[in-house]
Amino acid sequence: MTRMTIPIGPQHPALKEPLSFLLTVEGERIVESVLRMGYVHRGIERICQNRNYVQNVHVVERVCGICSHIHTTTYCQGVEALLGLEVPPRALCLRTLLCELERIHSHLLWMGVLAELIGFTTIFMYAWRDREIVLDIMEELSGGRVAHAVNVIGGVRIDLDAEMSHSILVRLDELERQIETLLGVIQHERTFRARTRGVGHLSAEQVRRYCVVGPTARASGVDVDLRRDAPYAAYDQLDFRVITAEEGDVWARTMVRLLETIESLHLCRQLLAELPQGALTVRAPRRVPPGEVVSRGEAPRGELVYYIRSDGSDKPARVKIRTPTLTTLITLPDQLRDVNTADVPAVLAGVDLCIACADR
Amino acid sequence: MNVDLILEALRKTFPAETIEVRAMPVNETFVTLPPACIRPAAQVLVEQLNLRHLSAITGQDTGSEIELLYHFWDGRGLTLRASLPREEPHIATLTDLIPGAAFYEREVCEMLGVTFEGHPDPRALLLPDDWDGEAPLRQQPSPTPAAPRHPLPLPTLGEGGG
Amino acid sequence: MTDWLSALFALLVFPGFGFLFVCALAFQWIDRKVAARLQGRIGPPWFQPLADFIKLMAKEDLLPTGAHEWACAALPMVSLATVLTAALYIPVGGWVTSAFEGDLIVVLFLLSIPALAYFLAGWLSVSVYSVVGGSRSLLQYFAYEVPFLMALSGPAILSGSWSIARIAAQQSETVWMALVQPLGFLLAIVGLIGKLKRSPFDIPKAKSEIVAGPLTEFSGRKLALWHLTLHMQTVVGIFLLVNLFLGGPGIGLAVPAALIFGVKVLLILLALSVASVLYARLRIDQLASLGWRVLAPLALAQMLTIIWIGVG
Amino acid sequence: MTNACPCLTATLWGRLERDMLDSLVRWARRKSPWILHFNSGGCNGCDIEILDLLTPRYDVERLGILKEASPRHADILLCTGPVTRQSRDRLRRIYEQMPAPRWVVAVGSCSCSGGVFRDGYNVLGGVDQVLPVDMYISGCPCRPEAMIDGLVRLLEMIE
Repeated sequence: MTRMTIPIGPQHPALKEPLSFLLTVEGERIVESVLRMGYVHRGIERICQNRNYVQNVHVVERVCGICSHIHTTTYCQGVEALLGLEVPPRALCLRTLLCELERIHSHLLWMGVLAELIGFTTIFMYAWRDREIVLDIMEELSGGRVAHAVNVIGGVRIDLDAEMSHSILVRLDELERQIETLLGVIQHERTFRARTRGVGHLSAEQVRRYCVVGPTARASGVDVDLRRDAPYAAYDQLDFRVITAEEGDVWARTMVRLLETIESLHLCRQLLAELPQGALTVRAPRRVPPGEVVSRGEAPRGELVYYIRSDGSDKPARVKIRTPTLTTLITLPDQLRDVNTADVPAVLAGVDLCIACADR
Repeated sequence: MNVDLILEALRKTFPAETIEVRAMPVNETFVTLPPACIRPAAQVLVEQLNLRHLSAITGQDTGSEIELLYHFWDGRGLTLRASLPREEPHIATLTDLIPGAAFYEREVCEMLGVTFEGHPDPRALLLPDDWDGEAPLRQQPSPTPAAPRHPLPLPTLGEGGG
Repeated sequence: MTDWLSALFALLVFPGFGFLFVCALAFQWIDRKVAARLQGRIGPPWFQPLADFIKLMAKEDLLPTGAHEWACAALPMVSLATVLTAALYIPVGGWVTSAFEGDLIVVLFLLSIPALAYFLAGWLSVSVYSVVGGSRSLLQYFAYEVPFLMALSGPAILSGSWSIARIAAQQSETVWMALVQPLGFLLAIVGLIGKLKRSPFDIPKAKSEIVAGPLTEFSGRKLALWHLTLHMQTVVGIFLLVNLFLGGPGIGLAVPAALIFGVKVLLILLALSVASVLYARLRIDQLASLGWRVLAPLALAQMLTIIWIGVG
Repeated sequence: MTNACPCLTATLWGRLERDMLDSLVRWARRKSPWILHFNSGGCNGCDIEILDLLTPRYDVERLGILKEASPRHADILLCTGPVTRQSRDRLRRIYEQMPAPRWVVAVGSCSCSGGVFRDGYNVLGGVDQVLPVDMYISGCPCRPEAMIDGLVRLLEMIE
């Protein structure tokens, strides 16, 4: 059979961000795929070395527009550890609240993108319509829909009162109803199942070999979640389930992510019910004593790692960012082998790529 | 993860080497090893202790040497540290033990000019195809100035704006 | 002279180009509006398809180097012409322009030419996505065409005539074919969705997979003509289905036949819009297996039953 | 004399016709802007807001805006993010593939000027370093309302 090379990207409707795949196909079956990234490489790690610690909060927020808050959380956490700061409990809870709202927003966004890519525009519209509820809440809390600028070193910048917390709870109930409807539709829609079952399969062994993290790993039966395994912020006081599935295909990832949004809703409710009183920030000095720290957080896409080294000045000597997408990108050539070209968008969407994160 | 168990295993594997151990904030242990020991140490971690999750490889230029940090994770963090000379740094690859290390190593390679011996695919990961400057994370006044403003002749205006 | 004039009128105004053009734009708007409303959106204003068409007509016409220039220019014209010709044999609300015994076969033949032209357009415009889209459109053609043809031959066999006008007229006296052959009607609608490459069978032009399929490299006037062809095909296809399955023109009521026809047409259009919103796009192998494992056997069973009843 | 009159009428008629056709085409262009989106190095924030334009709350289809997949079908190129060295050539190629008349809109602060990334070693600056930009929409990230406002103003400029 004749071989043909199909380029996917850098500009391609299946990719919201530039990434390039060269697929070698036989008929409609893929035999080889070559990945080229770096189209959104902005050199953030170097930029961070030229700014001071406070300015860097805003730089790392712009590593990724979808999971901006977890980036600042993990970064601030690291700097706070270097400074030996004790962050007030109320600030930790508000940070966690935003983390969970962001997870809901990110997962719903992903659901919509996947649905659009497999040609199910209606689910895309509904998922994104429901996502607006979360965006509204986040906007009311912080003033920003996508970039929130909530974290500062030593605490948070935002606060909420009883009235707002009540109005958030009401909307969360509405959101839960919507998500459950969505879940029902997806579980019963045969065409959706036909397009996602058995597509983009990753075994638990592959997940371990490639050090894959987050919902992609959990959908393959690897039970990892930093929120439970190494509680940061306020997660040690919260009660939640870690969702896993066994199948390891796009279908399992869909279920894991949607059930996770519901779990996140419960977390938000717990946080709002038990929000401690107290200060929002502690004063942080501009200069950071020499030292190094590895800070980890569970982004919507999985484990996020920051390594920060200070040389005693007001600028970090090194900020290393390892984002979860980098680990999933490495599995793509494996996932794409022997796949039908029509399933490429489902595979690409299934692992929830965030190229801006991966390229930095 | 039991840190003492790991240290014991490492000391047993490298009886002649000095192994420096430091506890760091946020559940992290830093272990400094000679560069030649990194690969055998990773082998011990992966094969004997089933510690297979490599979170990241950080490379940094401290001014006097290139430091590589291998961040492992299994409920607690374990970081292996090795220092390489600034001139022609090289170290053995881990890709055959931990396939997930492939991208991390490629990134360190292009950002700091470290050669990973035995890496199956040492292409650039993030830098552009036409990159002709220094490795960008090496300490130097400025890593190849970003191309000058207005680097290209602008396309003719006129079709737009109707 | 009057013959000549009326022929020209039939070609250019009704039921020829002018009428079909207006219908194509209107149907496109209804389709987009219904889909938008079902998705919780507002949807485009009524003049949207017209604005799109005029804008595309006035845009620069580019083709990639290496593409067959004249073939790419001729293909949309040819397919538009075949659709227009087919339209002449389909009665609109009892208005028969031209009819002869066997025109159903001619119409079905004419309606399959655009599918071929679509494939060629993809093949000749050299882009990888176009070529993949073209070969997919051919595969899709084989998947839906057989059940579609068998489903449409049902009414013809039952009424003993291969003239669309006569099949329609006969239903005025007896009963709607859709009631006699609900299965055939359903198969015909599914086949029509496949033929029109509408969602969920929009496999040859799947946006997220192969950009815009065979039309990826077309722009300006050619693209406008392609879009027009596809939308006119929708109109003609729906008209055909109404004539074959949803009864004839005269039912002896006070309401004019054209109005009744319009209502029936809208019903089918709505069904198509709703179907496009309700499902995810299938893969080409899934469509092929649906076509050959489900649709074709069903259509065959239905046809054999009709023949058996008809003979017995 | 007998010749001049019809000639004059024909010229007048011709001009009238051309004007009408012209305004018709301009009307159509204003009512049917199809957009193509390219991220040349942005953080995703503006990109998801662009996608958000299509969804029920903002629904730009009511303004006739469709998001197209192929550069050959598009009228307006929406650029997000600063231009990185790797994506520069691709951005130019996409622009060249678009048939005239075409417009470029820089969405978001990065795309206007390079934003927080402007001193990065791999960043060339805003989109105007590579393409002629017709409309700048600032914001980090740009709000959907701002994008709609910017697009509508661009469409008024087409007039």
